[in-house]
Amino acid sequence: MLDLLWLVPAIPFASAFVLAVFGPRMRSKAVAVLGAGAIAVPAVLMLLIAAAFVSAPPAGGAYTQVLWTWIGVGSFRPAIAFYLDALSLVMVVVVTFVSFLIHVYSTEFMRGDEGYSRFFAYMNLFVASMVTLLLADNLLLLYLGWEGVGLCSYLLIGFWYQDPVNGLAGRKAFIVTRVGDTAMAVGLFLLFHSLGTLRIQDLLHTASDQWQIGSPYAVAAAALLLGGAVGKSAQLPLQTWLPDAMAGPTPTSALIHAATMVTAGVYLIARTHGLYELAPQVQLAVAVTGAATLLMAGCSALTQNDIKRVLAYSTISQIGYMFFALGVGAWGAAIFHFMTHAFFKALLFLAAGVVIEALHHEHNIFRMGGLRKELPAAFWTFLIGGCALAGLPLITAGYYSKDLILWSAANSTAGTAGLWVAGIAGVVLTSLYTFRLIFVVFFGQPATPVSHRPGPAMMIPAFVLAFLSITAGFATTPFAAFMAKALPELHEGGMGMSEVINSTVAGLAFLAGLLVAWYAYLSNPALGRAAATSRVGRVLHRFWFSDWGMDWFYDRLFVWPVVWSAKANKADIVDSIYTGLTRLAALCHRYFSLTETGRLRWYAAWIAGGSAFAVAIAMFL
Amino acid sequence: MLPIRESFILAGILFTLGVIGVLARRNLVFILMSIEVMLNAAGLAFVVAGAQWRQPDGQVVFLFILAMAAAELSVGLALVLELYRQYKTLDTDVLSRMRG
Amino acid sequence: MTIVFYVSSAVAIAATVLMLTRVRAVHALLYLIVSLLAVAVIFYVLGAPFVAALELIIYAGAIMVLFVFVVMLLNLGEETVRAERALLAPSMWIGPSVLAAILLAEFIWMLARGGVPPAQAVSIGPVEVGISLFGPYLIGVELTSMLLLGGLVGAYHLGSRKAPHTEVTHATHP
Amino acid sequence: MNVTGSDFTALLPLIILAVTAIVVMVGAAIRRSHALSASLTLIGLAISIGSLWIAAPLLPRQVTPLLMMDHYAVFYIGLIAASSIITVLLAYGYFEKYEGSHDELYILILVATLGSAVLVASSHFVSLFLGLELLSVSLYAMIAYPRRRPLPLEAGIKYLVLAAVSAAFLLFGMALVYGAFGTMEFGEIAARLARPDFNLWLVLPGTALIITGFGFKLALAPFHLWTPDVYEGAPAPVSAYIATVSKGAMFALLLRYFYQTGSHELEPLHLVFSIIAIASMFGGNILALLQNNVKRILAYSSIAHLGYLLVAFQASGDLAPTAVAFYLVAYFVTTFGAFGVVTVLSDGTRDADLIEDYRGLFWRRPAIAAIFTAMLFSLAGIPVTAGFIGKFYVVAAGASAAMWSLVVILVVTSAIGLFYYLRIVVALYSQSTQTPATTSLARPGVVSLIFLSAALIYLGLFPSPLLALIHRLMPGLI
Amino acid sequence: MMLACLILIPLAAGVLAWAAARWSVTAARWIALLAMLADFTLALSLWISHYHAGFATWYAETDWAWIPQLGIRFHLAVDGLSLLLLMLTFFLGTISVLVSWREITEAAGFFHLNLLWILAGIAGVFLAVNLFLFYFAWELMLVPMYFLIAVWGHENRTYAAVKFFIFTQLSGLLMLVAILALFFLHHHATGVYSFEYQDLLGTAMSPGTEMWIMLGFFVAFAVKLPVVVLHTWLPDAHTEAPTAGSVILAGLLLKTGAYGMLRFVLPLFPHAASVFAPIAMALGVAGILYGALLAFGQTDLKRLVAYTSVSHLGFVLLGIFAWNSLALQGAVMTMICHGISTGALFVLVGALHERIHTREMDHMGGIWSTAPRLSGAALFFALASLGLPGLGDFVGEFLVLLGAYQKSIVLTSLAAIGILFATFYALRLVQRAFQGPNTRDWHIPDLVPREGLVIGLMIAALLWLGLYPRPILDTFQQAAARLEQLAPGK
Repeated sequence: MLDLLWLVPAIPFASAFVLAVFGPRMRSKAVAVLGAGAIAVPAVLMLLIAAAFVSAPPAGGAYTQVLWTWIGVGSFRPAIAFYLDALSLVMVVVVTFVSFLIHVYSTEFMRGDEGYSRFFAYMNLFVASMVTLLLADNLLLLYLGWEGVGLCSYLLIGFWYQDPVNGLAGRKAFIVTRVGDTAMAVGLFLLFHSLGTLRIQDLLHTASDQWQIGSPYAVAAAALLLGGAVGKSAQLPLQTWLPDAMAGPTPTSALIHAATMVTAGVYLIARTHGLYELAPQVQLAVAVTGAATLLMAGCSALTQNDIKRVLAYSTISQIGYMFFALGVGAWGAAIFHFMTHAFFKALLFLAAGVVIEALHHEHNIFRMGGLRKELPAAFWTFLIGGCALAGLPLITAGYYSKDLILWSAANSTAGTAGLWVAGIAGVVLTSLYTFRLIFVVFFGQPATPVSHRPGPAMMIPAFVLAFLSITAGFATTPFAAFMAKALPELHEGGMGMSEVINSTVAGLAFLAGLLVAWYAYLSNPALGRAAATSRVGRVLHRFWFSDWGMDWFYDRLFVWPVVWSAKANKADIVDSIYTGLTRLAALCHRYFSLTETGRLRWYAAWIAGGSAFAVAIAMFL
Repeated sequence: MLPIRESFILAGILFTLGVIGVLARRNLVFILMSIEVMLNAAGLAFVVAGAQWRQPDGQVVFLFILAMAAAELSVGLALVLELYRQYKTLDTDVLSRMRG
Repeated sequence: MTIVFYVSSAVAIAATVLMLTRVRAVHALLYLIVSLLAVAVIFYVLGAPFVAALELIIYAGAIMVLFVFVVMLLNLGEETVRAERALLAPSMWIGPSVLAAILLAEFIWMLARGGVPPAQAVSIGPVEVGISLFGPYLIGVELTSMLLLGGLVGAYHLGSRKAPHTEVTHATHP
Repeated sequence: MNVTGSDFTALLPLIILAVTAIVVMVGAAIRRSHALSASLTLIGLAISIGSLWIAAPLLPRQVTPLLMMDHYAVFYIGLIAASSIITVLLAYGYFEKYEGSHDELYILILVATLGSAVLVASSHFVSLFLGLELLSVSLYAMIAYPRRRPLPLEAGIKYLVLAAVSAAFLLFGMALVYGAFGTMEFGEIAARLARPDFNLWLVLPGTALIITGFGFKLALAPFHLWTPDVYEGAPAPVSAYIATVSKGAMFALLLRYFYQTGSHELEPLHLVFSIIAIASMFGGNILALLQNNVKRILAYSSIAHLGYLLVAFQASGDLAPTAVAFYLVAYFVTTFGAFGVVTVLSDGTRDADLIEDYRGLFWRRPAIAAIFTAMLFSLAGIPVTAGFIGKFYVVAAGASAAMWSLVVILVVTSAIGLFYYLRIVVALYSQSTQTPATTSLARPGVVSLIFLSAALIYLGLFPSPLLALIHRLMPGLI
Repeated sequence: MMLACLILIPLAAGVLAWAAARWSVTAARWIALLAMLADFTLALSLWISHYHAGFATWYAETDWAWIPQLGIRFHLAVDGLSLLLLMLTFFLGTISVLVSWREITEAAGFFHLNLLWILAGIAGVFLAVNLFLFYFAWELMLVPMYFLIAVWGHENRTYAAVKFFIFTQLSGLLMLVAILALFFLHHHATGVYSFEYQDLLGTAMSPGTEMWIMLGFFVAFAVKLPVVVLHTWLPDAHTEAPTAGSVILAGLLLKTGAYGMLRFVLPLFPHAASVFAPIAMALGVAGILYGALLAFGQTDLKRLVAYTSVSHLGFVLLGIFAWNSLALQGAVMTMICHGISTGALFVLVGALHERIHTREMDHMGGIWSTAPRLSGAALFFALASLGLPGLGDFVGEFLVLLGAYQKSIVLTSLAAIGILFATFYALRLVQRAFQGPNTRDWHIPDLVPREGLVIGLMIAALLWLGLYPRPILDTFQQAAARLEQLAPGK
């Protein structure tokens, strides 16, 4: 069974190719079948493979499939090879499965769009790239997938290309993530140069053999990879692209910008955890980045009007949790949160998509309201997703995963009290903005009439995800056990906080957020408005609304200078050297030509003068 | 004793006078006369050099210069006539239609 | 002998200067002839009587007469003289004179440094010249005849009035 | 000193040239016919070339102190006579459209050719001087040949006055050198120069004055000002003749004089030559840059080309004479080709000498345009043309003598030079509204153009036969 | 003999096409196409037949006497490097014939003559192992290229053609001087006149001399490559040339510069080159960044693509002078892939220009909605250009950087930023030209089958090179190893 692994990326790749080339001539039904089917098969296949993997674990807990040597120069011989262990298995299963659901959703959501086949081509290419990323046996192949998903993200954000805003958002996403990728590429060079391989497992072994803990090489390598991870996972300071990425079709947001691609950074760090263990400083930085991001994004989420932007910031914030977990050494917890987040965030987006579609592509939450009754299915699914996101204690998957992270922060040797407090504050914020969203959208008075109701293709995936958003949390223990095969366990230590206290505090934090939201947006909406319009509130609101002014800052620091200098130098300043030379030559020509007066005496004078000159040189030199 | 050096100097003076004539005068006839002066000075120099080495060769060359001056002058004077025929002047500065 | 040399040198130079500065071509020609005569004397002094005679006969006699013919043929009137005089502004002379002075200075410098020794006076007469001319320089003589042929043909063609008068085309010039 | 039969045979090529001149003159006296005169001239030139093979076995032979008939001379006499044939062919078509008698022209060409032949064979100041004058005097009349037109007259007068002035400088210089050495034979001069007791203070200025004379004929800067005016004013075939035969013969003589006497080894003269070469390369190319008259462009480019040759001349190694010889052949072919195009396109009223005349020629007369392009590329030294091998050899000669600064200047200036060749080429291929030409061109001119372009390509692709010939003939020089 | 055929076939076919065009233009096109296919097949068969034997030494030599007086021989030979570039030459040659099928109507016979002669000249450059012959071919390819631009180019063609010609000629002449200097040095040392590459290898010379001669070669190749500061002919020439001309310029002519560096600069002057390497690498990085920045600023589509070449070839320069197997292999990979990807972009821009008669991006927008295949293909090649893994360019650039990292971390990091810059211009190109609203209301036909074939071939080639570049790398491997051996300090 395992040797069919290569089909998992290959089928979506092939279908993407077929859809890109022949899609425009295919009927939309065929496109839908091919598009979704090409994901269904790998999803099923992956489940079978997972079953095989669990029932008969391969030697060493990992299975490697080498297809061919990709590049072969001297000792640099990265292969097109797949590596399946517990980590990648979980990731791939989740990705293919969630993708499948979203594809099914998309078949209805995107129906009638002129780029129907193009959409599926991109989506399938995305799945293929994502799977490649996850299964890659070496960092170069990982990089291929990494860039591939970045590309698909770009393509899908700018999917409705006729609006230049979408194109801009897509470019921004691609470029900002590529900033991180550049760091990552340099990290790859460093790793190959120092360790002589890019095979991840060899790399980790060699690194731990060759490098001391805290060795500058390890620090540099880990930091550079972190750069890549930060970019792709929209963490500080490269998070600015993700909110804009919401310009893409909603299924895209669900799949790429919430459930899967953005967690690639988490995966990368988990995959190369050995490096981070060698570089505790960087690991701390990961934790701090995560903590800072989750707080900042939480604040920003609080101020957004666009339903998708709220969710986008919440994604940033939740990935912040995952980083946070990675940073404190709770590798398994991070992946667990990835999984639950994939379910509930995809769910939220799908439900949001239903809402948006129902309201004529209205994105502003303040023009929604009262949808609880109009769109009950959407409401309930959204509510489940929201609760999972906010961490409704005991029931939801989100609660379990987040609780685990918080507990790890408190009980890890790498954790600190400050981090834990930040994590708890994050829970309050999450709960606050989530319920703000839910209350504003689904409660209160209807503002916009509902025009379109979702069909089964859109709702069934949502139900499935809703189901998973609740039940996935109960798998905490077996999941942790399974993860332990691939990732190191938590180094327990630190504050030694008991589980009960931690869970209680987290639950209280959730409640606090819920109550504030209820009070400010449902029971006493004037208060929320007053807080937002007070002087401090206004400043903060604007500040948070604009993502802490990061875009403003980047525009001035990087974008404008580059654009300005490119525009100013359009004609290429270097060329003026040569035009100058030609001018000089022309000028010389003009002056020299003045000697050709046509006058006999003048010509004779030159002969006489020339000979006087020649004689002078001959005699005196 | 023959004043060889002095004769060379005389040839030089006459030669440079001829140069002045060519450069300063615009009348083609005067220019041709000045050229004759230059050629004559060159011939003088040859004769002087011949005398210095007590050889007849200098004088032979003078003879050839003489012949050459004649041939050149005959063509030159034909051109003088044509110039005058076309332009009604001997001023060589009219001959500057080609330049640049 | 030395005195004769210096006097005739002075005459030659003076006559040449006067020739250069004349307005009327005929006057200039006469001065030129005087200059040539003076040079003939110097040839004699230098022991070249044959050449001295040729200078008189051919240069002063034949070639200058050619000049006179042409000048007479042109029949330049008073107006030309006036125009010529106008051209002879003193400033005209500055440039050429400076240039010529440089050349002359170089010659004199060269001869002064070069230290050409005075030579014994030996007269080389027509016989030696003739032997030389028709000995080693025989081919030169032949070539001279071709030279004169060329001059003749050229002068004939250029001077001939028989050629049909083609329209003087004033080609446009940029 | 007696002239023996063998001497006579050795001189046969020259004698035939002289006799042909007289025959043509006599022929013209009997019957004035353009075709007859031209044919007689062609036959005479052909026989003269043929007689080179008769003369060759006797060589090298010093015929009186004046002439040195050796393989070097034979090579250049052949080249000169062949060039004269081309000139006659071009001139025939050119003057056919032109009123007036044409017989004198052929006599003049023959005399000039004789003069050039004497130049390349001369080993004595007197023959040098007489050859030069034979050439010059004929050229005065050839330039001003269409004397009723203002431009040829202007050019003729300019050339006459300036040539006479420079000849006076040359003579004065020769007198000084003669004064210093007491001999006018090149061989003797070399012998005296080898001894330390000569009068350097006469030799150096004297040689400098001789360089003036040479420089004028070769149109090297700063003695170059006459060139464009004369090229422009003279009839196109005559311009071609001046550009090639007159300069080629003079350069061959320059090489022989300086190499044989060793005067170029004198350090100050080296500097003089370097300055002249640099000034010519820069001046020529810069002056041509934005020029609109094709004949003037060719004139300026010839200044530059002689500058290049001077670089090879100064290299003076084994390669230099080969380089010069090959370059001259290539240059002859090319220049005749270029002027040939101008000639065949000229009508009876004016020469086709403005770039405008060539605009869109490719679309009207593709073959002529292609030939012209080839010639221009050869001048620019682009491969497949003879000019490329020529330039290669010149640069090689410079490099072999490690004259890097001169070589680099050569390279840089020739790149500048590309610009004006390309200006013409651009004009040739630019779109033009004019309809394709229907009138036919003068056949002799076209034939010679075809021959020249064939030679151009052949020499560009297979230079080794010519190089082998040059190698066989040249050892006589040094 | 076989190698001579590679040159002679296009030469002869060129003349034939010219003659044929008098009665049928289509015949001329077919002759050109068949000649290119024949050459491509020949080169391919050479490659396949020697693939298993490896490419350790020269083989399939043609060696005829030419100008014996100076030791000049008509000597052709191939090794792995030249064979790769030859295949690229004939591949792109075929494509340029195809893309000219409709574009060139005026003087089509003469056009094909020029086209084929350029390719013959380029083949000569890649084959020659006699320095004189190399120079001969080097110069020879310029003339028809000049005509291609000057006669069939766009509005400003004269300026561009002349500029191109003068730049390349001047630098070429400097190389000639250097060749001759080397030639005479060799003669002094051995007494033998020879322009043979093998003979001149290892000519003893003082460090100063070596540096000067090396610089002479370097300048010529640097202009072609183009190295920044000497690059300004390129945008003009590429922009004004007809499509086939742009394809050949970007795809092949630039590669001759890189080839020259690999074939001559490094092996002939190892010491000087190693002293010079840091400067050259810095120039490469400067080119990467500066070219990308300029490309970003352009509004003329062709000009934009032209400047990307400056950027990409910066990688090649960086790779060559990083001088280890990785970087060298990367440089060669980049050369080949850039040839295809940029060539394809020019094909597409040309196709677009044919349809809408403008290259100005401000006049475009929304092309996607009317010509999705064309736009999709443009997107594909833009992605190749920005170094998307899985496509050929990525392999090359990654290897270059990987190799360069071992020489200079700082330069490599800067160059990596260059890849980021590539994103700017590539996406801008796609965005401005093909996406956005179709404000001008373009309605244009999509790619016709002929164009589709061309583009399809190029896409396939890039994917192949991106996913399975081993054959290319293996072919060059031994040559790269030899070059690496030469690197001082090894």
